[in-house]
Amino acid sequence: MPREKIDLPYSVDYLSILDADGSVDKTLEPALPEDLLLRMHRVMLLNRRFDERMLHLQRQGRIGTFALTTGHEATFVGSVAALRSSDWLVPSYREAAAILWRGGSLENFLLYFGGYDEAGWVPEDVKNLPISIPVGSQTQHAVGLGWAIRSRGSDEVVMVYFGDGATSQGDFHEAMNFAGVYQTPVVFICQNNQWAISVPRSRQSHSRTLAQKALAYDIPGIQVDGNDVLAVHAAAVEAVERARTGGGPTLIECVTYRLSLHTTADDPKRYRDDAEVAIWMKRDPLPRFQNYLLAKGILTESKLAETEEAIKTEIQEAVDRAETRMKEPVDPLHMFEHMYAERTPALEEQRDELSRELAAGKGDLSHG
Amino acid sequence: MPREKIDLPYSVDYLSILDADGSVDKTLEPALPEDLLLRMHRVMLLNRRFDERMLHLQRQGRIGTFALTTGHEATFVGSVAALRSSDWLVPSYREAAAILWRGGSLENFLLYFGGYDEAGWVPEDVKNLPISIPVGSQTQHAVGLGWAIRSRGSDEVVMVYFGDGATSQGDFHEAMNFAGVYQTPVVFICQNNQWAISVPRSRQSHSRTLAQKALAYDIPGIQVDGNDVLAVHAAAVEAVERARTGGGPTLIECVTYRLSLHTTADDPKRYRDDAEVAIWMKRDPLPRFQNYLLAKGILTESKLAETEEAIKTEIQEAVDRAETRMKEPVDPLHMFEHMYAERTPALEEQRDELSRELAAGKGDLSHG
Amino acid sequence: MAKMTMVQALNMALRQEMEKDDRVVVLGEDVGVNGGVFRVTEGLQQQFGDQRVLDTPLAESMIAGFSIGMALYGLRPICEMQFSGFSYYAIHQLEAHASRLRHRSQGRYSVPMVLRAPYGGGVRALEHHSESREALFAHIPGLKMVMPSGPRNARALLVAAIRDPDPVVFFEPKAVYRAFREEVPEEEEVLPLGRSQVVREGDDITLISYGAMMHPTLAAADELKEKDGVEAEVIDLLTVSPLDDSLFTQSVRKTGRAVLVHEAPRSFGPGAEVVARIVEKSFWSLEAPIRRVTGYDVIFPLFAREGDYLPGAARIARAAREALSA
Amino acid sequence: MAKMTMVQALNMALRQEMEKDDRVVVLGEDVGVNGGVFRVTEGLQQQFGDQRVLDTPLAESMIAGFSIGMALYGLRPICEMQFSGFSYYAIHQLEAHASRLRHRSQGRYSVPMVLRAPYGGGVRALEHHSESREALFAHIPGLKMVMPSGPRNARALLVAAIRDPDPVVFFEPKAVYRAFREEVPEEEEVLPLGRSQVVREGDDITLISYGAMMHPTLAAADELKEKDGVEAEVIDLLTVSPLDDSLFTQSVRKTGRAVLVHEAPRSFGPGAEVVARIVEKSFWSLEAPIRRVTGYDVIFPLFAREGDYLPGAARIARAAREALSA
Ligand SMILES: Cc1ncc(C[n+]2csc(CCOP(=O)(O)OP(=O)(O)O)c2C)c(N)n1
Ligand SMILES: Cc1ncc(C[n+]2csc(CCOP(=O)(O)OP(=O)(O)O)c2C)c(N)n1
Ligand SMILES: [Mg+2]
Ligand SMILES: [Mg+2]
Repeated sequence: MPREKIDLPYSVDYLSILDADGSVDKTLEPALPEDLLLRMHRVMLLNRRFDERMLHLQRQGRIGTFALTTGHEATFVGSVAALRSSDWLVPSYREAAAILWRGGSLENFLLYFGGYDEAGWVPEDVKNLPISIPVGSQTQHAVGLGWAIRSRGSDEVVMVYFGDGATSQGDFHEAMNFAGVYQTPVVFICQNNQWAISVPRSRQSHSRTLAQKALAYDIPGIQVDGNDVLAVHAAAVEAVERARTGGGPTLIECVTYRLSLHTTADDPKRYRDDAEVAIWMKRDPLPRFQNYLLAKGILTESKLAETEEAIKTEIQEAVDRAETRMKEPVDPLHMFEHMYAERTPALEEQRDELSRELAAGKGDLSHG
Repeated sequence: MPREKIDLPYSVDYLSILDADGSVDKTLEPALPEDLLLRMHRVMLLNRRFDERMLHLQRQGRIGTFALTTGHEATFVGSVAALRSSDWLVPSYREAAAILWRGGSLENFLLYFGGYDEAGWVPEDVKNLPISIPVGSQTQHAVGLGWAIRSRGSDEVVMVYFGDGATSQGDFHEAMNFAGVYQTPVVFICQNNQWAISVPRSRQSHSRTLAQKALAYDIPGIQVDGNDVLAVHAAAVEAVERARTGGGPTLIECVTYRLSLHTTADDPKRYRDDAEVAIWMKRDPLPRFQNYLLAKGILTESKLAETEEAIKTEIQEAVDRAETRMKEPVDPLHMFEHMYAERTPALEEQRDELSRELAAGKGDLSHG
Repeated sequence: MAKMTMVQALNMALRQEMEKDDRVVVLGEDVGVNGGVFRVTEGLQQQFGDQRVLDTPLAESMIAGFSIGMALYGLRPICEMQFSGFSYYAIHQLEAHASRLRHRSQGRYSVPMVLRAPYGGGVRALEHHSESREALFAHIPGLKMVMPSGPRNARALLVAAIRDPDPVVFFEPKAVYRAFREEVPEEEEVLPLGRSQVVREGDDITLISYGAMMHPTLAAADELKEKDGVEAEVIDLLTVSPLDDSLFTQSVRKTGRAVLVHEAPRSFGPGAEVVARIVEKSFWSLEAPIRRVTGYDVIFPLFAREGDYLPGAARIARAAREALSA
Repeated sequence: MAKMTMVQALNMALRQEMEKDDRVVVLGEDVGVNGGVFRVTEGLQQQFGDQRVLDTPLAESMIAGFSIGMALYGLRPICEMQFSGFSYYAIHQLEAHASRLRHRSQGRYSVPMVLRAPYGGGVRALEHHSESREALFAHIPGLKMVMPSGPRNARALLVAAIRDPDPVVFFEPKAVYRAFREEVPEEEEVLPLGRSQVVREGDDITLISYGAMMHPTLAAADELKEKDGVEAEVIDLLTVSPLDDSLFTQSVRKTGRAVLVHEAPRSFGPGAEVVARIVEKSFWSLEAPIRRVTGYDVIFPLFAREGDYLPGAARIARAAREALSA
């Protein structure tokens, strides 16, 4: 009949390998193949340049709203690089880098954010879910996929992405709890970029770390420097391995920063200080990783310039293709596709109705 | 650039004061006034006897489905006794004992479970919310009340009840998170009765305790022996005091057991062993507390018999009043009351329609 | 053919589909060891094990979201909401994902899941246990909303729902669960989704309903025949959405008169859509206003008054007489 | 009187009510420091402080559930769903509690809260940011569902919603937010909830709409007048539920013809209820089928096709001509 501490053997680690200058902790430095390191770097750079170009296109009115990813490259690339192509990627709306890593096409991004439903298509051989906008909701699908995988005796792993804000959603809690109960092979990547639009991390939850939320479900949780691609990768490899071998889910909190806008509709000057941004600029994951690669001689200044050039061309070609496509006429009737495996009678009737409308009035492009 | 443990100074205590025989831990024994102890005992006993009587009435078809509370008396009475009448009680559907403590009428219970909406009424001077059936949802209202209290500078406290199953709901997570962020004066009482209908606690969450879920929100969490009314009371007094003095929310996990049916529609033989029930029977909170009171001389065998007798009469009178009432004709048009502050035109029309129907056909009592 | 209650017929559908297709998985609160609070899933976990029949933690949104993930992988999850009154916890998962993933992925993915839930009044239940809010799901493009009325069609529709490549919400009338038995063939029987049925022919007036309300509607038709010599044509929608308007609009072209019956609240209820379709497609045949006999726009009353809330045969017959004498 | 956009008019309503009544509290995601993603709450936190204007964590169900608790205590919470497309996360709190607590407690408690949300298409938005699913809320007894169409009525209706003793869902047409300015008086102006308005008189046909769709509807009325010499009566519902059917059923008794316009999907949409009420109350005056010009039963398309999805003036005018020539 006592008052005593319950023995809860929990703890949360913090992992960091590269510092802000790109100096490395030798004891923790992973032995990664050069081509992997170079590919990581290339996708990070491609993502950064593409983000800049998309912003430009949006400002010119050539595409619509999208979520910027500058600053998150290490988080996304470090983690996704731990997956096999037979594994599953469940994104939210900010993981361009992870999607590019798995072969996502720049042109498709442009068309999707240019307002074309067609570009939501996912190639048959790529095990990505489409992007998911309702914050937190996709974590549940990841756990369902994970359960299905285990029930089929497969060793696939699911990696699901979400932000710091998403941890406040009930859907996230329920997903974590099921993942614990069913020990599903799911790696939860929380990209804590310090902001949920204008709400800072400190006001999102009273908890000191987001990683510790794993303790509520008896799931391993770890916090990593999300601007350190080696640390993210190391944590992800460990978690993916655990998941693949029946060890269940892991929550990885990647501490990073949204260096740019939330989306193109956002104006961060309204809610955060330039000084804070300046601090995080110094922790930019891209130069940090470049410095490391340069120091190791894996990358050279001239190779870097070449890569920049190749990326520029790649992006320009994608923009050209997308813009050509966007000049072609749109088939309005396409909206009736893919609603069900077979169109219902009401959809047939409404499709005919729209055909008649189009014939009668060439569409009603103004509605106001 | 290390891998190191984050210093998270969390722990969860377990508290127990009375053992299963009613022997007390002298160092922890609270100095509670005799009349309080006797009142606690009386309400626990009243609740037990009333539960038995309601079950009987339900089996005879005289009332409908209700949730049984036998075995939970210490959890509910120990906690609610820590409140002032100016504090708020936010129940789920199993807290008859807590509602009785605050003056709830037996007759109203009978009428409510007899199918009368009228009995949902809460007296103006009682700060209870009505019972809430959707599992977990009421935790959110408690936090809203708590915020409102603080915003008005009042020192009221909110106590909200829910089960072990409710901790799996997203609504619970969101409520805990807001409670942490806004430091609202809310005491979360999780009555962990080991079962959510047929789902055992161990399959509800992979976490070892439910109390540790508080750590995800940086809220104090404690686990108590929920069959020990003194322990529950001590933990509740501490939490209420913290809440009242600006210290924010607390999660109290009361480890108890549902000795009877989930509701009258349930058959526990389908999913749990008699052996398990037998173990928990030995931990029954009522004899345990009685033994303590007898041992201390606060209660005597003859006083106990008197109390039993008085309770029997009280219940019988309530049953008689309720049954008299249930024999009176029901006004069907009452269903149009209390929908909005003012009836809408459609409701007026539909009310007239039902009047006409009643006149034409004396109501359609059969629908199948 | 055995005589079965709806609960038994649904159980048979689940069992047979699970035997035929090992991708079929049943999940929900208390569906396993306990066999479901209404026993619809009774014996399934014993037969198929706990990898095919899952007792889940208590979280409706997750039960739906989890099923979506399973379905994306190629399984055929059938999840249960213990009562339809708690299915709104999951509606964002249905609205934002189940109904959209085929379209969002432009055909790459689909979500062949079934969300089962008992609905409706008449069983002396607690608050939240008697509602009929099918309209909320019927209005969401990309979902299907099915509501059987008897043991035999329940079984045949559930089989179709399980095999359907798209998400189906399947509301089961709990008032019918054990109300009567019907012959249900042991061999496979499938009723296509999206097709209504004429269950009684007649030339004088069209009565349209579905689910539990089919029974007072049929009783009203009998009463009209006996007392008034009126031949009512009775149509069972079976699927609420996509709504099959072919039979009832055709019937109204013959009868000129219609009464629509459901227990959902009237305003913005499913009946309004039926009225709108009749107006769109059979306007010129209409000889009287279409009457809606429905639940009222109130909180479903506790059971002392549920008999007054629910449409009954007498109320339906009176509405029909009014339509006939208009 | 100043000329204002709808955003400014709504902001004024909030500010003035907060000044008058210190129980009024504004809460939601990004409503404080950021002033709301559409700036409807701009400047409020500066003026009233963070105890009156709360930036909440990201959790829609809780934003609603938290507001319910505040309202039960006697505050007047106005919570924002950043987009109506995310309000379904909160619908169980509205269905199970906000709409029922007055009834459940038999009048002891009430839930005087407002749930604001921008809705509708036409602003080149991402998925989930263009839908119009008011029917889901309109069908829930105990809630009110209000949808203004212009700056002036938006302000006057929001004031009424805030003062209303019951829960109000308030959908704001984001396509109208900054589309035009209107004179809005500085002094108090309140439009009662549950009352529609005739915004243009005419004898030939009745056009019924609400929210953003009022504008193509009015444009269609102009076109009909200019090109066809047809005088359309145009009715703005303003409140979708409780639906005021008095003006439109009366109008149809005069015109005999009606067209109903909304951007929500057609099937089981709000328009069906309007049709049903006309049939119930003005059947004998109807001279042609009522036409519904609405969104289609599809996922709201991304912006390359939203102009084809949304009803426009030409489509509405064509439907009116068909009704006139029937
Ligand atoms: C359920 C839901 N609510 C609101 C939104 C609007 N919204 C889009 S992103 C966002 C902030 C998300 O923050 P976080 O989870 O930290 O992710 P981040 O955008 O920072 O990557 C909000 C509120 C949404 N998309 N979904
Ligand atoms: C949201 C919701 N889902 C399902 C139910 C049906 N139901 C009623 S009680 C219950 C189990 C609740 O278990 P727990 O939270 O442990 O509380 P207990 O009943 O054991 O006190 C369930 C599933 C409900 N009332 N609400
Ligand atoms: Mg963020
Ligand atoms: Mg329990």
